[in-house]
Amino acid sequence: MVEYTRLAVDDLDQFVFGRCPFPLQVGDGLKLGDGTVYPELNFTLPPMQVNAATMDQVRREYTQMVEEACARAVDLQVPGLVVELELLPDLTRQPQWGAEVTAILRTALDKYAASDGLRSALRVTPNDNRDFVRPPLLREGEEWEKMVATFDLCAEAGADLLSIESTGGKEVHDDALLNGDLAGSVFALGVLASRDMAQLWDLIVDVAAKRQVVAAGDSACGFANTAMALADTRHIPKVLAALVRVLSVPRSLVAYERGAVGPGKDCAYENVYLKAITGYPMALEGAEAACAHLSPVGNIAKAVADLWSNESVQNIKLLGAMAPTVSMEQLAYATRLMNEATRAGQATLLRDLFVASDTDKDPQAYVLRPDVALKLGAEILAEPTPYLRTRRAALAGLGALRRGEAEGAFLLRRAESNWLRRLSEQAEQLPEDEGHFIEEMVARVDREKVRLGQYGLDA
Amino acid sequence: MVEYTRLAVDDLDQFVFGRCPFPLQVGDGLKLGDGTVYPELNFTLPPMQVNAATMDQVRREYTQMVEEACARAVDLQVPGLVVELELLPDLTRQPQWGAEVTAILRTALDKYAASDGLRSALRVTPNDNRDFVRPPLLREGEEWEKMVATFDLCAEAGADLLSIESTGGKEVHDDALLNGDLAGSVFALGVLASRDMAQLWDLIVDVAAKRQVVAAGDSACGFANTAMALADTRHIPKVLAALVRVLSVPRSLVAYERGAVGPGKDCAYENVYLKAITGYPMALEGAEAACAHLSPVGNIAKAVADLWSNESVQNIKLLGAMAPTVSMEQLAYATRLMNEATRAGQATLLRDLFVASDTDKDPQAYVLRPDVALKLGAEILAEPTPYLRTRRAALAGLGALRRGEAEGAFLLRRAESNWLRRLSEQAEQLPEDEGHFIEEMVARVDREKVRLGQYGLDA
Amino acid sequence: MPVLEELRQAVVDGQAKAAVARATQGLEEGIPAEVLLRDGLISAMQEVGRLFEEGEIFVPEMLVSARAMNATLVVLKPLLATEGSEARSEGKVVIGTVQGDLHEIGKNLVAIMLEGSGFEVVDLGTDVSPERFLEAAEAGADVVAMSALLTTTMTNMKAVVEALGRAGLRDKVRIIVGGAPITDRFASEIGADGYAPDASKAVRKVRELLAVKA
Amino acid sequence: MPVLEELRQAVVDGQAKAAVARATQGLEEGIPAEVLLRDGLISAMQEVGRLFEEGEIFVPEMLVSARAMNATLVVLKPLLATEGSEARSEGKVVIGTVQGDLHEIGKNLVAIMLEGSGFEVVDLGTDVSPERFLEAAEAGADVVAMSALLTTTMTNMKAVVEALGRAGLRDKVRIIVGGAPITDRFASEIGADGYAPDASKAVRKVRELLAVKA
Ligand SMILES: [Zn+2]
Ligand SMILES: [Zn+2]
Ligand SMILES: [Zn+2]
Repeated sequence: MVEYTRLAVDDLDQFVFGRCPFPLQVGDGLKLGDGTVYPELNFTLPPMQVNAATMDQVRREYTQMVEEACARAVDLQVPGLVVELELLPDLTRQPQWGAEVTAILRTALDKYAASDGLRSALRVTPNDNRDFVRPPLLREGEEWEKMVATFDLCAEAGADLLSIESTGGKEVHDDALLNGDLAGSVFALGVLASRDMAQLWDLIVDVAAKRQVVAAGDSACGFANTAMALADTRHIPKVLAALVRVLSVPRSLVAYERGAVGPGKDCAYENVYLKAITGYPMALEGAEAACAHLSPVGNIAKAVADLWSNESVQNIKLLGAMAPTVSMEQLAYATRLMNEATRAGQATLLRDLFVASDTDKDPQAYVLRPDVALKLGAEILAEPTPYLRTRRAALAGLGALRRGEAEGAFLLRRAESNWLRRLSEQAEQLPEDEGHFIEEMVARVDREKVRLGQYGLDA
Repeated sequence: MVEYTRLAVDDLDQFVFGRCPFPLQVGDGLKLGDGTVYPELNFTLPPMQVNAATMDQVRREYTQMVEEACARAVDLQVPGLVVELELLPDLTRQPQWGAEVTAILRTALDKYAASDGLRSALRVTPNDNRDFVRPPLLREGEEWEKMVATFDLCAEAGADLLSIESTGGKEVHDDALLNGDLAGSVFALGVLASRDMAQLWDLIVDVAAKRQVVAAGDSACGFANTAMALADTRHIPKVLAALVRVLSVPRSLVAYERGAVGPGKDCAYENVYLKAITGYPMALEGAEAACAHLSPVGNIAKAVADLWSNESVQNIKLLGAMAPTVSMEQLAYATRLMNEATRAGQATLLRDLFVASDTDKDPQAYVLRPDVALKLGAEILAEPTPYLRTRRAALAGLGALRRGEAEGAFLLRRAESNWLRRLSEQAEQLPEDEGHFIEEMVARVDREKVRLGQYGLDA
Repeated sequence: MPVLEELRQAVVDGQAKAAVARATQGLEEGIPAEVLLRDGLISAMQEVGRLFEEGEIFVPEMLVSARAMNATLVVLKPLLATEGSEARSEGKVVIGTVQGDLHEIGKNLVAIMLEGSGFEVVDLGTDVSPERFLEAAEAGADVVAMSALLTTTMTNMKAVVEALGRAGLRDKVRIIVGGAPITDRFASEIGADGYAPDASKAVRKVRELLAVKA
Repeated sequence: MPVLEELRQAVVDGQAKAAVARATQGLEEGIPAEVLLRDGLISAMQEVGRLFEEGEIFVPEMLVSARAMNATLVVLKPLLATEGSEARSEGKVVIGTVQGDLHEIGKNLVAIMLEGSGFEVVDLGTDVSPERFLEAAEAGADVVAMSALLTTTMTNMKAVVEALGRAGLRDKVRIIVGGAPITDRFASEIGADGYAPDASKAVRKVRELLAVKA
């Protein structure tokens, strides 16, 4: 296990898009984090069923998406490209189908490399199907076995990078979010999810080693992006969503502790922290991912991105082109600007404009501020275990939010301010002793929703 | 008639997004060109018919589009917003329908102004239906009368700005483009289109004065954007498309000579020149308009924009939201960055990054370089008439392109280089005497495609 | 402050113990259970809904209020005439994510908001087959609500609409759909009665559909 | 250089006068008109197509070559056997933008590319009613090609497909559609045979459809 005890980046001047302490060579000669930000393009099927009868159409859709997007990437002279295939549940459940689609993308990328010198890498992200069983079965059963097979077959079929948006602990976190229950959230992320990820990522790292591909990283999407979406519709407070983002850092770090080396998954906004901690290149997403989800962090997420992603878009026609090709073009321009700034020696200035343009409008942007991330990241690493780090993330994160509000770094509505206070009170109750905390939480979780034994807690 | 004989902006340091010599107060207190770049959002119907039977659905679609987009604009705290309604042919042909949709948007904008303080303005752009008759009838007949009525009724129904993408001369220009015929292009733009616009804009300016709204500006869309689209698919040379952009400047200037005061239409990339010439605020579009059309100028078009537009998007669902709302968010972030740069005193630096990121990749970006536009704009203004200005645009534009190529400012494929030479040879043949030129061209245009009498050339 | 107003405030504040105490006190003072229900609990939940709409509170506060109401109902229920008890429900809604879809938090929110607004909710959970939707509808429902977050599962909504049709239930239940890829237009295409883009609007839509039906 | 090769090169270079002169010379030298057609003109236009595909030339050059070919054909035609003359056409395509749509340049390009590739093209222009498409198809056509640039006119394509069906022509003609809002999927939905995203692909698609038909 890799132990992270201090930040790999602690100088704000070195904390910028396109550059990281440990650049990573992936795929077809792309060097990530070595001075250039590359687009990461993701796409998905239009409304249709996925089954044996429609697989021909599925193949045609993916072929069209990758071909047209690559052609546009060449037209726009992108310096390189990562394509991500987020496998749908049905394409994970039938590992050979997932592998087939992987092979389709592989073939297209190889073709454009040969014909136009387009440098690229292919990330494949199987769907975490384990919660098709309720309560989720994490390490046994058909869904688990199929998912494991999918990693292996897709790596064999041409994936360069393996990722997942793992959901262990989400079965507890969802309720915690809706109840504004900080302890529940800390338990889900700092105990359950972290324990699940340790085992899951050992496996992914093994597959990657066996197939000689890259174990890239995970995303707390089901936790922190769920919170962001709920905050966006005013179902939960923005300060809670901002806090959950910080809480997700120790959880997502587990992938790197077990051997992942980046690039972290696009939708993991906690990657801002993980880049500082690990020094690996990270994918992020924002304004150009509005096709997939609206967000309050469209510009600031660019601040330290090494890959810049559209998150996902269906293969439907917009007036200009099919939607994936439209995304390709938008990512090309967004990354062009960043790379031009680097070339001009103005990367940190552009970074600061990205940051300043969002940060005063939402606490969720505030916690992504590079300086805030460096400070909180260091505090988190001062603790030894995922639980204690998550607890520290809560205490330090709330402290930062309170200071930010006090300094007028952002404005909060009264209802939000109230929640900042209430969450702070809840955080004070988090015990320092992990054993005590687990005992407390085990006593009050809903056993109909979670199998604690799967996390090694029941036995 | 307003005579433009010298540039309103001739200092490169003053030629930047969000700022112009003659800021314009429009709509609900928006001051354009006074330091802030605002989003201009445009949207259109999803696949459906427009007729009496579907008008209810049409109303629902527009209501949904404007309501959801405004709500997102408020969430993202945009400093203001221009909404553009480009009327479809059917909504221009039935002026009362166009007016009805105008009223729907007006009502929504007023509502958000009252409830959330959202400052806004409404641009209405009737469709130029005159070429439903072939050859086009420019100043008579039902299409003409309906179009005139549409301007008036929409101004009455709540439009703040009136625009059009007029097509006079396009019936000759299309063939000129496909034949790489420079003289034909110059005739279409410098003679036919310029003559048509003079009359058409006298009328629009009158309507605007009567209804106390703003006569905003025209676009050479049917000429120069057609060329850009043809170049993008390699049907015509990029150098030709770049040149046609410059050729379109004297034509689109005519609107301002007849009394338009901006903001110029989004899709008129010639607005870079028109801003320098007139000093009025201008709309532009690029990366965030990829939904409507791909382009090689996604970043550079931001350099001097006062409004930043998505051009158009259908009301279809993307995963994040309906497509117009997705555009709203993307425009909000793009303009946030520009406005943050202005606040930080770094506007020209950001402008230069936008410029440098595109300009070496395509001659069409090169002719949008602010310094190139200032230089060519001044040369164009040194001539007295639209024809002579268009001829000068050809000579000076080709000179600039040749110099650019020689200096390595951009790279051209061999086939492109050949065309740059051939176009230069053609340009040398353009006579200084407008009478001679018209005589020559009248003798060779296809009378089945154009009614020269409509341009006062036959009588 | 009269006990009724205190009861109401206790529910708004999510003070379950206080609410039960005030309801008990009200009964002792001779206030009919029906009045405590109507002017105490229901009125409180309407206020909670208003506060949520205005951004003064969030879902966590709504849930606490709902729990206070439910705790109080335990005390009142035995004393309510059957009729009054039924009047408590605005209608019965069967809800779930469609087959193949695990994205449940939006669905959960809709369920919470519906319950808070006085509807009886039967939550079938995630990955629900057409058969299970049908079974639940046959057991009695005014509305069937479905959600899908994937372009590849949204098409499964149609199978549910068709199953309800084949079972002759289509006139008896209203069908409402939602989720990231869903639109009004898609709802009409598959023969659903309505679409809602978020949880609050879902409640409004269900109200509207049941008013039309009634 | 033999005269045949000179003829071919003259057409590739778009030198109409030279092409006519070389063809005349070839006839004088006793080369059969059919050979001049096949190895001179058709071969030249194939080379032009290749150069275009490879980005060596653009549409203006194609048009000049097409004009050189047409000028030469005037000389050759009287000497060609009827059969040979007909073999010159790869098929007959009726083309137009649909009712309500004025956006013609894409349509014009397709027409140009089809003609350059040896198809006979009947261009109905813009804003073409279903009746006019039908009339033209009844007069004899292998392919009907339609374009639409607006979301509000694309739906008019279906009326044309249906009109052809009602007239019993649906088996006799292939239908191809294109334009900014059009997709493969839309083409199948309205019952067209194919879709092409741009002019070059349109030619390929027409070829493909006629091969299938044959
Ligand atoms: Zn995600
Ligand atoms: Zn993702
Ligand atoms: Zn336009």
